[in-house]
Amino acid sequence: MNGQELFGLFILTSLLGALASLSMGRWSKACRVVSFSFSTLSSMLGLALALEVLLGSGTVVLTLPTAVAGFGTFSFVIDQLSAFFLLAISILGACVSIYSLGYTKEYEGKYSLGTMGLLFNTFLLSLVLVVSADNAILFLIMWETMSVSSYLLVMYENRKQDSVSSGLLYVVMTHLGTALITVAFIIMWLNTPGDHSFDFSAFRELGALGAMPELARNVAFILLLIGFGTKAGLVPLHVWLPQAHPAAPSNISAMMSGIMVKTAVYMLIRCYFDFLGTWDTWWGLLVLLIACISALVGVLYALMEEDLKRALAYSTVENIGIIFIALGAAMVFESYHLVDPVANAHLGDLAALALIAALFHTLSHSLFKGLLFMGAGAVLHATHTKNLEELGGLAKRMRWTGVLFFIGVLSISAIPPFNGFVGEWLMFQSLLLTQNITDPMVNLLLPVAVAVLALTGALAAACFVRIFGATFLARPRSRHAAEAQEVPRSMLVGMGIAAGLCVLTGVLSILIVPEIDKVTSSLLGVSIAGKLVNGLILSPPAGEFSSMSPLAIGVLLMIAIPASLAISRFLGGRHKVVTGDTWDCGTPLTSRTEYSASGFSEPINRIFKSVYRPHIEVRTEYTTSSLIKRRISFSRSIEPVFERYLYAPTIGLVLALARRLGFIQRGSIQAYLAYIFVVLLVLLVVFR
Amino acid sequence: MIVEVLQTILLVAIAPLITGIIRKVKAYLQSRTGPSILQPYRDLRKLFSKGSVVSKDASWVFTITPYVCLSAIMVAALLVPVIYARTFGFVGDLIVLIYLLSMMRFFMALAALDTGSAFGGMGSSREMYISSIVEPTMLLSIFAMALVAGTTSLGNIADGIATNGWDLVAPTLLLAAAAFFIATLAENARVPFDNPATHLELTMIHEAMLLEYSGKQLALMEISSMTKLIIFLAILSNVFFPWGIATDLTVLSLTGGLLAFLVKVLVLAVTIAVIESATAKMRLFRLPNILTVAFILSLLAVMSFYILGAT
Amino acid sequence: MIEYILLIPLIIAALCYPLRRRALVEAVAVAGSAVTLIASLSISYEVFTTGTLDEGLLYMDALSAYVLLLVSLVGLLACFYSISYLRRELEEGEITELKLRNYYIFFQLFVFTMLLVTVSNNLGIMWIAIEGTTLASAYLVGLYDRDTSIEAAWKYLVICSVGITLALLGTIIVYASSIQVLGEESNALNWSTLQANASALDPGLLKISFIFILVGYGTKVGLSPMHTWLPDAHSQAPTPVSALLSGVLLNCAMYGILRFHMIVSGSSLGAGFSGGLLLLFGIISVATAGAFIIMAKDYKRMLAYSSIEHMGIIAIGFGFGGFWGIFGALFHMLNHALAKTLLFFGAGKVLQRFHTKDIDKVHGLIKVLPVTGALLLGGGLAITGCPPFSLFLSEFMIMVGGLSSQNYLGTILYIVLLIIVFAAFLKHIGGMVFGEPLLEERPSKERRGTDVVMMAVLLIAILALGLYVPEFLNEVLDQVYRLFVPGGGA
Amino acid sequence: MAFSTTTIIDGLAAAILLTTFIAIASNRMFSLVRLFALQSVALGLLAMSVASITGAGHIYAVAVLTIGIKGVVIPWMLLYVMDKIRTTKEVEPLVSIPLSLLLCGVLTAVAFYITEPIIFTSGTITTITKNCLAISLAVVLIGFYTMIARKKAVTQIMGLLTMENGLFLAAISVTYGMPMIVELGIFFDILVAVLIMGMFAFRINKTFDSVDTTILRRLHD
Repeated sequence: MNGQELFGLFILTSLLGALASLSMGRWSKACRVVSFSFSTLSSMLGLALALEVLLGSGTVVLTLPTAVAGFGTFSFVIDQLSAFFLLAISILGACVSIYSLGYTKEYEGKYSLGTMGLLFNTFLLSLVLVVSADNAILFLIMWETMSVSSYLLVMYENRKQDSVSSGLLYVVMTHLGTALITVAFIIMWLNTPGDHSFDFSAFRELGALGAMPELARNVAFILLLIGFGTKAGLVPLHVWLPQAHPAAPSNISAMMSGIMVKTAVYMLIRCYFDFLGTWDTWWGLLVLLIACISALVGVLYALMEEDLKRALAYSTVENIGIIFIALGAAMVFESYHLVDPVANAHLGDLAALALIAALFHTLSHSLFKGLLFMGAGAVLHATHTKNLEELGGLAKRMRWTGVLFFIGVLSISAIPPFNGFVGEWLMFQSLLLTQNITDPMVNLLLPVAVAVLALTGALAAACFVRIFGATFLARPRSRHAAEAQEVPRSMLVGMGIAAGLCVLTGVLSILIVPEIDKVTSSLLGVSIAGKLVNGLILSPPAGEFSSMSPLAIGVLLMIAIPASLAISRFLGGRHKVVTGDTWDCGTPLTSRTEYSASGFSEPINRIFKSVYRPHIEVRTEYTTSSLIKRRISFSRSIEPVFERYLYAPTIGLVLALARRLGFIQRGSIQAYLAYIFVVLLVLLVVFR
Repeated sequence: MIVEVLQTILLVAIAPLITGIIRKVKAYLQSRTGPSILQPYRDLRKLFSKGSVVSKDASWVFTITPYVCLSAIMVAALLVPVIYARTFGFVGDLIVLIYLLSMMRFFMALAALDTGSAFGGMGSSREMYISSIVEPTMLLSIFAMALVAGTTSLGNIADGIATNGWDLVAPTLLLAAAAFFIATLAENARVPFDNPATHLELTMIHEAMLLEYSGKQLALMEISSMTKLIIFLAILSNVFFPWGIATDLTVLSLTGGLLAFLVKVLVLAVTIAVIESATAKMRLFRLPNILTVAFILSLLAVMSFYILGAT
Repeated sequence: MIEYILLIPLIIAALCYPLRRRALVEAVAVAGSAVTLIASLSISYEVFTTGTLDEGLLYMDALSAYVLLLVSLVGLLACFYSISYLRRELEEGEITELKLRNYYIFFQLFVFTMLLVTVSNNLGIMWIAIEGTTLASAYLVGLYDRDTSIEAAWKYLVICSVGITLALLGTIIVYASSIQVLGEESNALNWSTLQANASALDPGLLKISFIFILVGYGTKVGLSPMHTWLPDAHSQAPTPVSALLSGVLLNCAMYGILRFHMIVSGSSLGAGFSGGLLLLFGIISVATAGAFIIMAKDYKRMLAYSSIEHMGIIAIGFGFGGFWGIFGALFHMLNHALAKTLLFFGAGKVLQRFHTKDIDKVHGLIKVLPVTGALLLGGGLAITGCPPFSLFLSEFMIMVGGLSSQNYLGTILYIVLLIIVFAAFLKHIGGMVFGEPLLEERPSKERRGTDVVMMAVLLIAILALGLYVPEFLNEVLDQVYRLFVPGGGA
Repeated sequence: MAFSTTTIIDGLAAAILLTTFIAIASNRMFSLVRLFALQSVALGLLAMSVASITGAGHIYAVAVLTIGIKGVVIPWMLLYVMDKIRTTKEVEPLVSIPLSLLLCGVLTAVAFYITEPIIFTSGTITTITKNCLAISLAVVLIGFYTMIARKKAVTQIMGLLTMENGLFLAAISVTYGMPMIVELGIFFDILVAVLIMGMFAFRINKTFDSVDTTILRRLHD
């Protein structure tokens, strides 16, 4: 089967899946099985398609009839970059589909599973079509199809007021982004040579120096950054993310966080590297700056969050920031490389390295964040709560979920040799090899990015210790958690595949990096695979700078752990392990004496007080005597800075204006006539 | 190859000794006799021969943590130059080292939470809080050296700096070394950040995390901690001040390297002991002040490299 | 030839009058509307293939044919929807049998006047026809014997009559300028003649006349701040009539403005003057409508404001001009007509189920009326310009038109306002479709009659148009566009 | 001859404006109707004068129609409506009469200001009656103003009719009248409009027990 047929088959399967779910909506169980079997199947097809393009060469093209003459050719093209994202989509799509088989069971009888199947299949299809669209308008259509289907999925539990308002915020933000992207595309269209065209092939010609006026280029850059930044969740455009992800069903959160936000990364890479060309250094620096802020803000808020899924969502903001750090670095390097490709050849290599790091982390993040959200879903499924303060002790009750979630936690905390670590390592390398940039200011700014990356990594580790600890360890803090049971097998299988891949892509990154290099070399024209990979070792391109072998680390750890086990057996002989109570200083321990999630993050709250601006309220109720307290209640809330100081005033302004304008429709016909009268007179007098 | 393995074994082997020496010096400064410098070895032997008590609330995380910690620290030890400026560089560089240490801390913090004891939670929380600033400090300060040497492989840094001499490094090195030294104290739970000798419930950090461990498991955790300390000292002495380290494989230079290493580590151990005796533990919430100073120092170290235009 | 199409609704109206049986009246009315549509199709086909049809007072070119088709298409849909809707109203005792018959009669008269607007060549007759639309529909707006319907009808009548009167003054001034050129001939008021001789007309007079026309017909179009009658009339009229008012009446009035716009653009004033005014009022309309959509409490009124918004968008498109602006605006006329019809049909079903127009009292449609709820949500997304619905394409084209004509400020305002409207509209629709229904529970199944099918067809149509615009439609729009290029354009 | 006829025309135009002003000043409903009838008759006479100059036959017909419909039929209908709904005899203006008069004076000036370039500068309009354009616009504006400043439904209808009269004057003055078919259509429309409005005035009276339109404020946002 060739690529084109495969692509066609993929689209067909998805559509069939959508229609089949819709038509079988009456039989919940069958519908559940059918819709997610279809999506699994289509993901597999997508995977095959992606591998065909990635491993082979050339592209797969599928052309549709154009909507309107003048819109160019509506075609889908899967080139290396598209195929890479297709790969990520398909892998996660398959995992989540399998997972959903079990997960959606709880919706039976509550919400329509036909709708879920319809939307899920559509969503999956639109994700793929977004990364393969080869025409600006087609892209916009697919982009919004993706947004709308995900919006409806966020609102799936539609009788909850929470979902409805979160969904609204999400769709409005994403619409705002789309509007800006649209404007950017039109600006680019206006500058395409000859008879303007919306085809991406025409957009590619904008990359030459001077193909676009300076102002238009810069405006397009900014608009694209804001537009796609909204979807990606860059601070301060991230506000929808921590609302929408928790509100959505967990399988959807996994897809949204894992892959949907990455489509913005995809398109920014395409726009900047493929279309516009990163000629200006300040572009990259700006991206870097915003990325640093995003990474820090994301992780800081994740640390304070008491809602498991919301914490994960903030962590997505952080990881998007990390990806954009690499992206920004790549843009900075490439700007020097473009200007003088010969003298700055090594910076071209570095750009490639940074871009590889960005893509690698994109893939890793889609895997582990997908896994974590699926895990959160499993927790939710078993306990019906996602409040960290009500969880705990699940590692014993949900053994496999615990193990799989733990792998996700290790990956996201960049523990070697998991994939999260490999991505960060590549990023550090690319940022550290910058000595040869001639501009001292740039040289000064890059270490700051290194510092941010390091700080973020450390905070993220703290964050995930807290999340895992509060959810899975110690004693259950509520009855729900105490009565939790292991989730159905299909959910475990879905998570298991993702977890396995987290390990494999880390340990075997040596095999993956060359493939990503093919992707980046198709964009930058520089291949560094030969310099990067020697046998088992990843080493950055600049000569003997350093090297690292995740495989070796993995093997060493695999040797060391049994070895230490053996040594401890050997030393001192066998001894009994006794089970007893935790040391309680004489007063029996209950779950209320455990360290709570808020308690855990309290010290960090103190350091970053100026960011969080915490508001603490202690209320004391007394009995008849003012000396004896009946109860003390304590509440801590952190100030939602962006919501309060950026969004609320904007919305408030619009509302106030609207209310002001409301006076014109007061019901008096005399007043209505007077408006016409005044307008007429003014126009006549002005234009007489 | 053999030398690399041997120096790692040496590193691990003398780890308890260094702890013993620090304790002895402290005792001396406090006008006590103090236990023998070999006391840590005896403690470990004793612990190994004892059974363990595991909390009924603990899960598998608690059980595997000692082994994981030890393994991580052992792999980390492979990467550190001790007497010879070559290590298993292909396995990983300084970033791997830092992240291996982070792995160890990660597991310890989780294990501490696992038992449901308030002390464990407290220790875990505080540990992560301190490390959130210490880790970037470590990373940046070694990066400064990496930039100077043009490599992030620890062995190569040592090699490069040892061969090139003072003029190469002066300001960057001093700033970075100062930052790293503060980080060393913080990471290894030394005064003024923590008191390794205390079990006073409200002040302990590191010990609070180990509170529920007993017997063999405790022994493993102790070895890990001691090894961690010596790794830091080794980095301080061989990455920041690598003079004397063997850069080739002759017996003479190896012996010289060994002696230089022992002397440097000894000096550092005594310094730590003196600091611990001379200063008081700081209040928990004043720690960020000094940690931030260290962080800024390390950032300055990296920046000064560019500002001063060294290549 | 053209007059037949006008005769059909008149004959149907006359036929309905003596009929006593309800079913018969309905059958005749629907059949009549269907015949009207078929006739319009055939005659439009002729126009599109041969160019123009000139029959003296009646004249058709592509633009007439396009609007004619819109009128008869939405007319048929609304007529069909009326059957089930009014039967329900009859059951509930809201109207009498007599009123029901009169309803169909006036409905057909209303359609007749709108058809006349599109096919008349003489600007005076066009004026008469537009005034006729007000008179014919005033009865429909005030169909119910409620105080609010009477109030709405009165306001509608008075405000639109005043507007129309001003438009007549504009027409007179154009006539004054044309007889200077053409002499006092009977065709001096024919727009086909005027457009051909536009360059000879006095620009000063044209300016004044266009202001009168814009304010006058603009009242009928619902351009802000002359729009004030619109929300009242739309919310009080029976729902099929609201659909007809929103979907095509406004387009007809817009058609009136466009004829003058074409004449003025052809004169020495160029497209800048009239286009600029259209742009200005378009933006004011979108802004005003946006503000009221934000504050909306009554969903039918909200839909009415949305019509104001979309008329503003169409005006903006023509104001921007250029291929994309005009093409987009024309396409938007069709899209808006379809989407708004869908929404009003849905709103009618909601109204009959919940007996309230209060947005805050309607929740959980998706549970109470699953299909209607889903279609309403789809319509809501469509009307706010979400891809993959066709309104996105037309709004997108207008945006392209704005940027290519270098109206940067206008385009920015246009986009910002669209986003605000999007947010506000979806907030309300979302609140209605989702949530926990507050209904005092009388669980009854959703009636899934032909009206639901019609809504589904409409939604599929706008979805399909959003993905692919058929060749013939493309061709038609292109033909219409070429009329706007001064000198007939090639 | 020409001199005297234009004098007559100007005089009649002035009379029309005058009746409009008197209508503003009057506060009795019946006198309003009578003034309107008077105004329509003056308009018809003016049309006849124009016809006598230009010799256009259809203007005579229009003039007769004006006198017949606007001068007789419509006033009669209005009186009938007023009688039926037994409204109070006062006009009940929203704006006091002196202020209204002042404003209408301003409006007349504005009308002149607006039409001045058309009448004098551009020279495109060559009719002998073009000077009446300013007056006709003034009548339109004042009629419009009446609708804004009066409360009763019937007075609003009369404001609209006054506007129509102004329009008619404009048509006569700048074009010697519209084509016949258009004129007929317009007359028909006006008649139907008045009929329908009258009907609604009845219904308003029935429903609200008043024809005061300021109480029509149920519908608002």
